[in-house]
Amino acid sequence: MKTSFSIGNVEFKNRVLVASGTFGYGDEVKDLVDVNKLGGIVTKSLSWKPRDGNPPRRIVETPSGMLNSIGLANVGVHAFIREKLPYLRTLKTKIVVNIAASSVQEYCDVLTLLDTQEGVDAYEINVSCPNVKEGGLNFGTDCRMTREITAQLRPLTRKPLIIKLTPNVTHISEFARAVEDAGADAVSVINTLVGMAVDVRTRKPKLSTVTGGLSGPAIKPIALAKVYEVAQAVKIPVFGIGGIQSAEDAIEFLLVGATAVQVGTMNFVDATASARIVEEIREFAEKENLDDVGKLVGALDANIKHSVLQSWL
Amino acid sequence: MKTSFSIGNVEFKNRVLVASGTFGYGDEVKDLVDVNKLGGIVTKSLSWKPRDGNPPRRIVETPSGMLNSIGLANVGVHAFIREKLPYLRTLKTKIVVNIAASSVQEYCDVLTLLDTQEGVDAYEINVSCPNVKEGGLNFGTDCRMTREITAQLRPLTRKPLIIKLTPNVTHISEFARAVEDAGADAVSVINTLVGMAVDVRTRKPKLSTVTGGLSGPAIKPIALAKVYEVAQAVKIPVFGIGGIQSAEDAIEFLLVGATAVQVGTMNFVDATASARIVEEIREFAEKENLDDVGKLVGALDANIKHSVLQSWL
Amino acid sequence: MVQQLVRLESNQEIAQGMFLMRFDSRRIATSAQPGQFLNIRATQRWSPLLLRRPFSISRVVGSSIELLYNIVGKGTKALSAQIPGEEIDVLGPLGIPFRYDGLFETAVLVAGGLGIAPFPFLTDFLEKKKATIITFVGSRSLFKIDMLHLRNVQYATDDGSNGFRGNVVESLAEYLQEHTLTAPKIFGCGPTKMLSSLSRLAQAKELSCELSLEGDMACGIGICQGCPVERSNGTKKYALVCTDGPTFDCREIKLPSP
Amino acid sequence: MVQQLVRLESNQEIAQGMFLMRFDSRRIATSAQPGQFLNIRATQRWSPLLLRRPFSISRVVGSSIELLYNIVGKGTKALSAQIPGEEIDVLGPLGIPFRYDGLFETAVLVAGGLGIAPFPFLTDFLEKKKATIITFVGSRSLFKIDMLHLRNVQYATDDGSNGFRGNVVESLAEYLQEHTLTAPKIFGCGPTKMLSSLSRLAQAKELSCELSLEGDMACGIGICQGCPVERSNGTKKYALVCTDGPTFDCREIKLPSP
Ligand SMILES: Cc1cc2nc3c(=O)[nH]c(=O)nc-3n(C[C@H](O)[C@H](O)[C@H](O)COP(=O)(O)OP(=O)(O)OC[C@H]3O[C@@H](n4cnc5c(N)ncnc54)[C@H](O)[C@@H]3O)c2cc1C
Ligand SMILES: Cc1cc2nc3c(=O)[nH]c(=O)nc-3n(C[C@H](O)[C@H](O)[C@H](O)COP(=O)(O)OP(=O)(O)OC[C@H]3O[C@@H](n4cnc5c(N)ncnc54)[C@H](O)[C@@H]3O)c2cc1C
Ligand SMILES: Cc1cc2nc3c(=O)[nH]c(=O)nc-3n(C[C@H](O)[C@H](O)[C@H](O)COP(=O)(O)O)c2cc1C
Ligand SMILES: Cc1cc2nc3c(=O)[nH]c(=O)nc-3n(C[C@H](O)[C@H](O)[C@H](O)COP(=O)(O)O)c2cc1C
Ligand code: FES
Ligand code: FES
Repeated sequence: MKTSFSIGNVEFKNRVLVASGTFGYGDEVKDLVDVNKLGGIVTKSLSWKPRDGNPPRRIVETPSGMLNSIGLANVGVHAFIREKLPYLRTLKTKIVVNIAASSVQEYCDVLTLLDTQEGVDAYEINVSCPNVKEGGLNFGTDCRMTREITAQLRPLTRKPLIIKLTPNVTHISEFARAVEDAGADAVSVINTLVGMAVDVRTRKPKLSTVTGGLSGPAIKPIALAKVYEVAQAVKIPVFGIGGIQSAEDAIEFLLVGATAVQVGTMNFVDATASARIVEEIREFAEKENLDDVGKLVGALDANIKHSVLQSWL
Repeated sequence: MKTSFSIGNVEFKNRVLVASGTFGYGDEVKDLVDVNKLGGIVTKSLSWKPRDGNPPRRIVETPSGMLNSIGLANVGVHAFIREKLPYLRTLKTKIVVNIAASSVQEYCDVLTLLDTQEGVDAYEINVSCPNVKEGGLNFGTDCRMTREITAQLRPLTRKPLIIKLTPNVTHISEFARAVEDAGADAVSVINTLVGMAVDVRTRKPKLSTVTGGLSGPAIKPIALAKVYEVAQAVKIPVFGIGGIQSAEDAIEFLLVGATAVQVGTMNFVDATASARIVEEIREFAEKENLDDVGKLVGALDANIKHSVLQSWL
Repeated sequence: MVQQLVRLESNQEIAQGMFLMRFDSRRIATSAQPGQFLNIRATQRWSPLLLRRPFSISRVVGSSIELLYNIVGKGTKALSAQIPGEEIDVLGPLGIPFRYDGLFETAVLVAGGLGIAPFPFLTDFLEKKKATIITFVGSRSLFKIDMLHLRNVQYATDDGSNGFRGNVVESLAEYLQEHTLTAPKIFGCGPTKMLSSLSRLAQAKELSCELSLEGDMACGIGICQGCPVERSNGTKKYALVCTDGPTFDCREIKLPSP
Repeated sequence: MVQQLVRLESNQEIAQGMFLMRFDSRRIATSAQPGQFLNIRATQRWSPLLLRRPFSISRVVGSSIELLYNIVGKGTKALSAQIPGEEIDVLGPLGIPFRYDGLFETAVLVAGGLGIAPFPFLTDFLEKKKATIITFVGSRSLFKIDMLHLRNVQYATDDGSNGFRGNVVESLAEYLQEHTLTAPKIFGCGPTKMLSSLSRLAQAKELSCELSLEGDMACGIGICQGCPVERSNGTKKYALVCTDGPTFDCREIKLPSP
């Protein structure tokens, strides 16, 4: 059974990675799970300087989901290289370093520094960040800026450049096409959806930042539709992300066109889930008499003529 | 305790309505619940001709939510006037007729015909419909078209004109501002989110139309954030909709700025829920020593300076 | 139609994966008719699940209601975990019952798998009407349903381990070749595929036949439009399984061909 | 740290809304230290709920673990419905235990409400170390905790129905006025408001004081960054309750003022 896939000349041993911000830097869970079973680890977003993150409260549970407002708390790229990378380097799985920044220059600086380091296999760019120059407006909801970031980063590395798109836009496929055009090697779809929750007794928002990012099983149907839309629109690989709890969930993403998936929130509930999903996808493919898990990718049997009806919900 | 509110010269007895497509035409549930307890009934979307709706499968349950692809199956405006309106007219609650169409002309025709009828208190315009002229693209994701529909309908009636916005856009507040500007009396926020689900064994989409609309508790955090965004942007009243299961949920919507709420999917689970929510909101307001439920509207105690952080999820 | 919380009297696995649930509800017991269904939530175990699940009324005994169900997914799993004394939330009786027009003398009940669910109730009713009853039950393999209130059962199993080897519609077809029934009417319940071939058999033989359909439901009471089945004719393309059915004359509806 | 399914031995309401849960886990029992916690899911009842919930290890008896909890929301409600024989999913032991530096002779345990949870385990430990123990317990009204393994309990109730009338920190303050303790160290656990005033009292009196904090947690193991508490000094603004705590020296952290 072939389980691996490649992006550029980086070969991932299987199609299940863990999503940024949901697996720390890989060392926290090593007692619980053999992280070498994973297709890859996407690190927490790194910025140039360490970030404290937002004041509490940062986490709210919602029906089948959670809101978070971590504020990209991270150790910063220098401490990452000093303290985290040495351990990550010892692992037999691919390390995708996720980058977050508040200016195009900062994205470039972080990537350039990382590119001098051994042990970084690929980059994932988080564009759901405030553009400080434009008064904090989100880079990721501006197609021109998203393309610009990609275009600026592209020449700085020969390693795979993955752009992680936000779902909080009307036509996510426009963004995917723009970054494909600007030289991205892959896209990750989706980051969290903007949401909020209110404490009716205190009349205050439950999160210190009023709104936060919704993740977990609740968003899976939305994520699947976004991945399907993107996979139809671009030729580059798509990482499917959003609410994956089981191998069945992961396979849904593969079928609609994801080349691989990332498991996020579920890691908090059960850090062993991702490794189990790796195994169960292989078993599923065996039962279906496939010789390559990749044969599931894009294998959706959809009757396209119905797609116009989608608007008549 | 004052529970009522008005839009134009239409007074709703309380702030809890039932959402379009989730309560039929009011007659199906009369054995279970006293519909006169409700603030209002929004009818299923009506088009000029009857619509058969989409082929099965139309319903899929998802974690804390459901996908639907009904296809706006409805009896058509003529049969509505003949068969449904006479019963609705006997009710002591407000009747908001929801209109769906595939051209601006059709919206105008349906509204013009309804406006000759007694028993229609207000209109809610569903813009999540395919624009047949533009190849089935959704009216509601095009700000210019959404404004155009509003502007064309405005002069045709003196009754309240409520535009129901789709959440599947980047900045919903732009749409709210556009329709306010074009003369809408209120907006309803939100309609369903685009989502999908796949049967991994057959490899087919579970819904006949591939994608459908996600509703239910899963979407409540998203709906709240959209309502909050809209309520900050416009002066006209906002109907808050999305995943309301309890009085507490409804009050969250009021606090973020909804003038009233609509209960949707929960009616399928428990047709008595909406009337109970009416009662429980009153009890909550009493406990808080308010003399008017309206004092909850927009009473969120939010620290605005944090809002810039929202992008740093 | 009522919506009420009822307390379970029993909820037992009576055969492989098949459960019989019983609770008391005088209001449902006095108004229910064979072929109708209830829309149910297992309040103490359900919460991840949003929607109710529809189940045929399997039998009414005094003021007790019995349901018969298989574990097929999360809802039925949750239902099976509910223990006596716990509550479930019940809405019903719903839907159009099997029609009794007095024009038939032999009732031919045809069940695929859990399609037997509504037949104990129908059997009680037909016995009172003094109809002759013959019941065809199909299943994948050996299947013990002695404790169910059925009459004159003819088994069919895919593997031949019990009765006829083959599916239940083939078993009925063979029976009809070999026997002449007086004024028969067929009542069918089971998977859509099986109903579809039963419908073709009945129409080929010009036998009166009513089917009880399944469908994905959100509300069960006609407000969501979630449960369409294609009509054979008329101006409206679809009927609703929940309020126009679940029972239909087989000529009224167009099932997807198997 | 282990993640395992354990079968409940008991799960009983021992006082108004307060439950004591017990299960067997040699692996946790042999490695746990007072002040540590477990992150738990009630597998058979949890499904609507996504995240685990953190609970202090209340006592270790042989290879059995005891937890003490109040019903405050959906998770604790689901936990309370879990019956002996059913499984729960347990992750732990987690967090930094209470520090025992051997520098104190009198341990002053101060609990607000369910803040007593970690103290039976701590009491067992301190008794082995031959420390003198005095336990201050505050609650809204009369509150019977005789069955819990605590020593030398001084009650405070808001309504004066049991012991001191007022909150537990006021009760401690009065006690400290009237008594002189030899080499005391305070261990506090309870609502943030109470810990905040306890912290101010300890710092005013220059008493060594450790607090066990609560916080909204997603993972419990330092990967989500969901559980910050403000540090008093140093370059990093926040500590994580789950991995830097839940126990902190009261001078290390800045609690929101009450
Ligand atoms: C009018 C009516 C009467 C019924 N009576 C009975 C009965 O007496 N006993 C009984 O065991 N079952 C009966 N059913 C079917 C029963 O409703 C489903 O088995 C149940 O809803 C499955 O719920 P679940 O959560 O366990 O499965 P889910 O997790 O919802 O689904 C599991 C699998 O079952 C399929 N499925 C789900 N719902 C249905 C459905 N309604 N029909 C066919 N396949 C479905 C899904 O596609 C999926 O493959 C009836 C259905 C209807 C419409
Ligand atoms: C390290 C640690 C140890 C704990 N030990 C115990 C213990 O031994 N016994 C015990 O009963 N409880 C303990 N708690 C608190 C316990 O985790 C919460 O009561 C529980 O998570 C509530 O879950 P729920 O689903 O019932 O409530 P939810 O439905 O999640 O919340 C209900 C209400 O409780 C509040 N709440 C939720 N979680 C917390 C929390 N972590 N802290 C404070 N308020 C909260 C919410 O804001 C809400 O108002 C501990 C918490 C931590 C962090
Ligand atoms: C607590 C938390 C922290 C996250 N941090 C990051 C981050 O630093 N960078 C990033 O690109 N995505 C981050 N994400 C988003 C996830 O990587 C993922 O895209 C999203 O949660 C959807 O997947 P899920 O539903 O499986 O969690 C975070 C998500 C959560 C829940
Ligand atoms: C089955 C179903 C049918 C619906 N039909 C309509 C409709 O005809 N017109 C409309 O404007 N909205 C329709 N809606 C959307 C609801 O009115 C509501 O906006 C949405 O479901 C979100 O609210 P909820 O989460 O409370 O269900 C429908 C929703 C569902 C679930
Ligand atoms: S189930 Fe809702 S209309 Fe039939
Ligand atoms: S709970 Fe996840 S970091 Fe503390």
